[in-house]
Amino acid sequence: MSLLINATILSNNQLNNNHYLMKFNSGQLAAVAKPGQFLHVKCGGTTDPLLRRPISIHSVNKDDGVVGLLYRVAGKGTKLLSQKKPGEILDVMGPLGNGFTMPNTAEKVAVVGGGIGIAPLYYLLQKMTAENITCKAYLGARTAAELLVVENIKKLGIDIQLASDDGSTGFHGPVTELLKDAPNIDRLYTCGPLPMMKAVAQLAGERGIPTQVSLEERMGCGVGACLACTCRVKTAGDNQYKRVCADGPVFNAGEVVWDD
Amino acid sequence: MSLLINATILSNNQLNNNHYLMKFNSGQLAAVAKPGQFLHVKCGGTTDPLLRRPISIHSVNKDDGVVGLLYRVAGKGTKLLSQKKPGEILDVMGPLGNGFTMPNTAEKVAVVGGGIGIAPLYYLLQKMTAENITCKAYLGARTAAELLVVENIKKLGIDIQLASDDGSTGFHGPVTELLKDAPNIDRLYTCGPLPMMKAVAQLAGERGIPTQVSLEERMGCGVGACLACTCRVKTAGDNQYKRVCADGPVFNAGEVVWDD
Amino acid sequence: MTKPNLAVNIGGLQMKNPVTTASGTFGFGPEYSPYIDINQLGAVVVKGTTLKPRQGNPTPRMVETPSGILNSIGLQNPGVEYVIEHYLPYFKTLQTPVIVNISGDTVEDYAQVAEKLSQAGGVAALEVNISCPNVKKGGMAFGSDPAMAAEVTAAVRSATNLPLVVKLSPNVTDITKVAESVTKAGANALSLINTLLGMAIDINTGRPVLGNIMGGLSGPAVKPVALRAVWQVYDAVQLPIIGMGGISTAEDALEFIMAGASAVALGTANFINPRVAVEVVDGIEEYLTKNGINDVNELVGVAHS
Amino acid sequence: MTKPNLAVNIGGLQMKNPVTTASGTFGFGPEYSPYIDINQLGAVVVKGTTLKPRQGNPTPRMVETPSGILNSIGLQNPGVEYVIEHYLPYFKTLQTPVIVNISGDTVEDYAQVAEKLSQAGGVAALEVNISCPNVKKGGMAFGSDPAMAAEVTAAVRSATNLPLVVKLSPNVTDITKVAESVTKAGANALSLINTLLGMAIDINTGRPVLGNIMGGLSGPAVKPVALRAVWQVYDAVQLPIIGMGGISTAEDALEFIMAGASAVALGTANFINPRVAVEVVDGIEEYLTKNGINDVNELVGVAHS
Ligand SMILES: Cc1cc2nc3c(=O)[nH]c(=O)nc-3n(C[C@H](O)[C@H](O)[C@H](O)COP(=O)(O)OP(=O)(O)OC[C@H]3O[C@@H](n4cnc5c(N)ncnc54)[C@H](O)[C@@H]3O)c2cc1C
Ligand SMILES: Cc1cc2nc3c(=O)[nH]c(=O)nc-3n(C[C@H](O)[C@H](O)[C@H](O)COP(=O)(O)OP(=O)(O)OC[C@H]3O[C@@H](n4cnc5c(N)ncnc54)[C@H](O)[C@@H]3O)c2cc1C
Ligand SMILES: Cc1cc2nc3c(=O)[nH]c(=O)nc-3n(C[C@H](O)[C@H](O)[C@H](O)COP(=O)(O)O)c2cc1C
Ligand SMILES: Cc1cc2nc3c(=O)[nH]c(=O)nc-3n(C[C@H](O)[C@H](O)[C@H](O)COP(=O)(O)O)c2cc1C
Ligand code: FES
Ligand code: FES
Repeated sequence: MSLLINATILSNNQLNNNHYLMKFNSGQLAAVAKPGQFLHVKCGGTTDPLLRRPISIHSVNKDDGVVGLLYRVAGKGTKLLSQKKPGEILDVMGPLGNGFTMPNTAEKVAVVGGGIGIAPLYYLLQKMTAENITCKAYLGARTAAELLVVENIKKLGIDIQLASDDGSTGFHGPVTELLKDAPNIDRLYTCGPLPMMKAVAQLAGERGIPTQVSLEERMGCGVGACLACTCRVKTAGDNQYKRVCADGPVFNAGEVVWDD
Repeated sequence: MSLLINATILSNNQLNNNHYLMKFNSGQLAAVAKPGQFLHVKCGGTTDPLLRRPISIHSVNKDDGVVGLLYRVAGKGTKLLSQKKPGEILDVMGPLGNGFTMPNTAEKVAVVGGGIGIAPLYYLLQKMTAENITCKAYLGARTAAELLVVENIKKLGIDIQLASDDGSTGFHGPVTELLKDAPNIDRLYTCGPLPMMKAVAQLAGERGIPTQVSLEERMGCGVGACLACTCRVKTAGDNQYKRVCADGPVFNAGEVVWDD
Repeated sequence: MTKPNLAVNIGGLQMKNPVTTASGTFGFGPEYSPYIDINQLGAVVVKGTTLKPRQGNPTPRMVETPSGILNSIGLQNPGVEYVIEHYLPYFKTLQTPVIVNISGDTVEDYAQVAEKLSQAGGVAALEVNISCPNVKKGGMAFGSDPAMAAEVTAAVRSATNLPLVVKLSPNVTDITKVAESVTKAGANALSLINTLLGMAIDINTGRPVLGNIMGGLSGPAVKPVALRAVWQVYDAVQLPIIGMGGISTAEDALEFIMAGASAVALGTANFINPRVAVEVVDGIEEYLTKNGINDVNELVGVAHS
Repeated sequence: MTKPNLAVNIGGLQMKNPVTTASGTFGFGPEYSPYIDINQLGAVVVKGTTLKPRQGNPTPRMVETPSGILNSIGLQNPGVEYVIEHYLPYFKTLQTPVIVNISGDTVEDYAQVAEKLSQAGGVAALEVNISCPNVKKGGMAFGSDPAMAAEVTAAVRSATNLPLVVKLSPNVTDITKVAESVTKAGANALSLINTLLGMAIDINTGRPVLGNIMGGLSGPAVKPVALRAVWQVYDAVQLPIIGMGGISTAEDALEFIMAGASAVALGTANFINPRVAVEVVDGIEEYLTKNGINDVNELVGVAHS
């Protein structure tokens, strides 16, 4: 089910320099959204910027009907989003895309998030915790300040390993290094910069761990109609273009053609 | 002298359905602005709407360095203007245009304002009051609620005659009717809908009263460079196009070619 | 007052109202059906279809520009056989006519696609895309030359009895020449405009943003150009016009109708508001009612008088 | 690090930096001098000048569109004699070269204006406007036909020794054809683009908004089309290009330079930010410094490689 909703913003808090956490009210969305799905968000009120912006569903509180978005101010769309105030209306389409395939309850899961890539993974962690699935979080960022919502993840009771490019916290280097020695992983989920996801996919491939990645592409419609957001995936014969919005954004790591 | 200023908004109050009074801080502007001049105001932060919007200087308090704008929400530019909050920055160019020629102190002056046309006349009244010039105000609007800033004008000690198209207050009919019987007018200033100004100009012509009108045209640059805002004025030979922004917006009523 | 008439006839295709979708922006229909009741539209125009499946162009395929977008999809589509097999059954369930947009590398391609679709049934009309800026062969190359445009039109004309809408490119010196030429060659209606050829450069990489270098500009930015094209073509030929290019409100649609369009199509605007097409239908009806106009056809071209 | 070189040479005209103004948007210079130090610009291009004074078109002459404006000024100007008498003395006080944009109803008109301006002195170069969409005779009619464009260029070429910039129209099927044709006819540089032909309708009156019905579209909306035109012309001819059309930031300017423009002009953007031209100069310098590029000329056309 997909909705077009005018939701009321509850809060829109600046987390650091350029990251924000927005919460809004929508019982309908909260009821149906799956981890890994995204919303197509109208950031402005005029024709510039023109398009909606895809933002992952970051958190869901079903009881209160509250949905959270974690976002980085990247350009003019997200800039306008960051200026919205509680009480104002947010025009969103969604939930869109396929979302992550949930693990079996017995599986040992790890999520690997890079920078803003933690956005969709948090909701996945929420869901897995609720279902008593064992999971660990490997989180990387350029610097300590950009490791987002770490406290919130801790509150879920998740075991966290941190890494930073500048060594300001945790392991000094790419988060994927931490993963190398990690034992007992039955299933992986990752979202972050392309090189990071590629490294995770390779590692997972070597170890035969079923892994899902969440991809990004510039989007038009968000619903599969315009064919703007395609990525290449391996198929029986030729590699084929698939739509990130409708066939993804979550893909099995093995399908993705990384060298595109 | 012309300025490009980032001024801080002090207040932006809704007067009725679609009229607002904004005050902002600019000692520099307050020091040089003349009645009848206007500002070219940036209403939005994106390329839509693209152009600045011309808004008359409505009031000036030199001592505090406060400038006021009285405006009607007409479309998307003024709509964005109305959403600005105290503390935010207003990007204005000005003062632009020629302004009203001030009367001699001995002259008996009347201003005739229609609807939002009172905007520039109020500053003229402020200035004339300060110079102890005797003046009356004839104000018309469609309905009582659209007669703007009447209380403020009263506070200046000005004698006011009101008219409304629907008879909800004052004279029931066009404000120009009131003018017909008005004795002892040495000089007239008018701003409002074109038919009203035309009627005032005709009446003034018949009675030989020197009259200035403030015209409107769609503007581009506001500084006389683009030739978008021309109006036709009578000249020795042919009628000629003059620029409302740079040669006006105030013209002598006798010059204006009304039937354009 | 009775309800105003909204029905229009586009070269033999009867539409219950003058609002349709622009090809390539509405998929094959099902993509938007969670958001909008497609049956409330006058017609639905589906994605450009070719003889063989097409992979389309390398990514990125879309970039936003001020009040517009550039796209270089490159006619990715599953090919006419697939469309017939997988989408025709769906088209037949709709209570609104489906127009299939067709394209080809060669004149024969166009004719074959047209023939296959007509024989399959369930398609109400064909829109011949001789104006796609995103393919190397065919597309705009056909649409920018009056003689070649006529050749394609004539070939498709012989291959089908369906109403034929020919879609014109704005990337020409004089759009009326192409309009006249395809009119003579047997078009029943014209649609305009396709996208304007444009590009964007990423100053961080120093390279064009789009994988295909150039793309087609659409959205509100192009509205003035599209409206001008409709105005000119209305003066030049007698055929009904489907106007498009930057329409995102009923007011925009009314501008096109007054300029001479008998129907309008919503393209890029669907991406921002997936219900926009139905809102435009409602807005047009409201305008007619408010202004005491009994029939939308009375408005067509009034701005010329 | 030493300051990067910003100086460029546009067909014989030496500019201290690659930023100038677009004709018709900057008056004759004095209009904007309260806001900007004109001497900081690489050159200033003034309003289109004709042999006789012109009244221009009926009002309204401008209307805003999404991220753009339509104008139908119609080359209102006081005529070449007046310009020589009243503005040349001012031009001579400037420390930056002045380029006069010239226009005419006939080929002879162009030649005469060019001759008068060259003889008067104080003008650094001429920009030949064969692309104005707002006049009935001359203007775009010349610019949309390669042969006529060459004729005008050749006539002006014989009338002056000043560097000759020919300004091209985007309202053509293939802008490279016109570019090649005027190159052969003696142009020293090309400027592009002039405005796109467009229109707007007022649905309350049911009539075109502009007094002259159609107008020229400019501003950010047209940037993708302008950039594409520069890209194409850079590939087709060897002449230096002054790029324009929707530039409003240094980033925009850099896109044009990377597409192949040796200089850029600010037009509509002046209306929104009267200091924009100088800000663009500063922004280009900053970009060069940040990226360790010593000379702006190194960036010209890099996106092609
Ligand atoms: C499925 C999906 C889920 C997402 N979830 C989140 C999220 O939860 N939180 C979050 O912060 N962001 C998320 N993003 C990214 C987010 O959509 C973009 O950051 C946003 O659209 C940028 O918009 P803007 O107007 O702020 O920046 P723009 O002004 O549009 O762009 C800023 C810069 O980024 C470049 N750019 C824009 N889009 C892309 C792209 N797709 N690929 C490469 N370059 C690009 C532009 O060219 C420009 O240089 C997601 C993206 C996708 C596809
Ligand atoms: C010198 C001058 C001084 C002004 N002073 C004031 C003032 O003090 N207070 C005030 O409220 N307004 C004033 N105006 C008018 C004000 O500039 C316009 O109302 C404003 O620009 C509208 O912008 P918008 O974006 O809100 O509406 P838009 O969306 O631009 O326009 C709304 C509607 O009005 C039409 N329109 C816009 N401009 C014009 C025009 N010039 N002529 C005819 N139709 C037009 C549009 O086509 C549209 O239908 C002044 C105008 C001038 C020229
Ligand atoms: C993503 C996208 C894909 C398109 N694909 C096609 C197509 O397959 N066939 C076609 O004739 N036009 C295609 N077009 C052009 C549109 O149908 C329409 O003519 C153009 O976008 C202008 O309308 P708009 O401004 O309302 O979008 C496409 C446009 C876009 C934006
Ligand atoms: C109000 C206005 C007047 C113009 N007058 C002229 C002119 O006299 N001669 C000319 O060659 N171009 C003229 N142009 C076109 C501009 O010089 C420029 O080519 C065009 O506006 C695109 O640049 P921009 O988008 O930066 O404005 C005019 C443009 C505008 C907006
Ligand atoms: S964004 Fe349109 S198909 Fe994915
Ligand atoms: S607005 Fe440009 S000359 Fe008046």
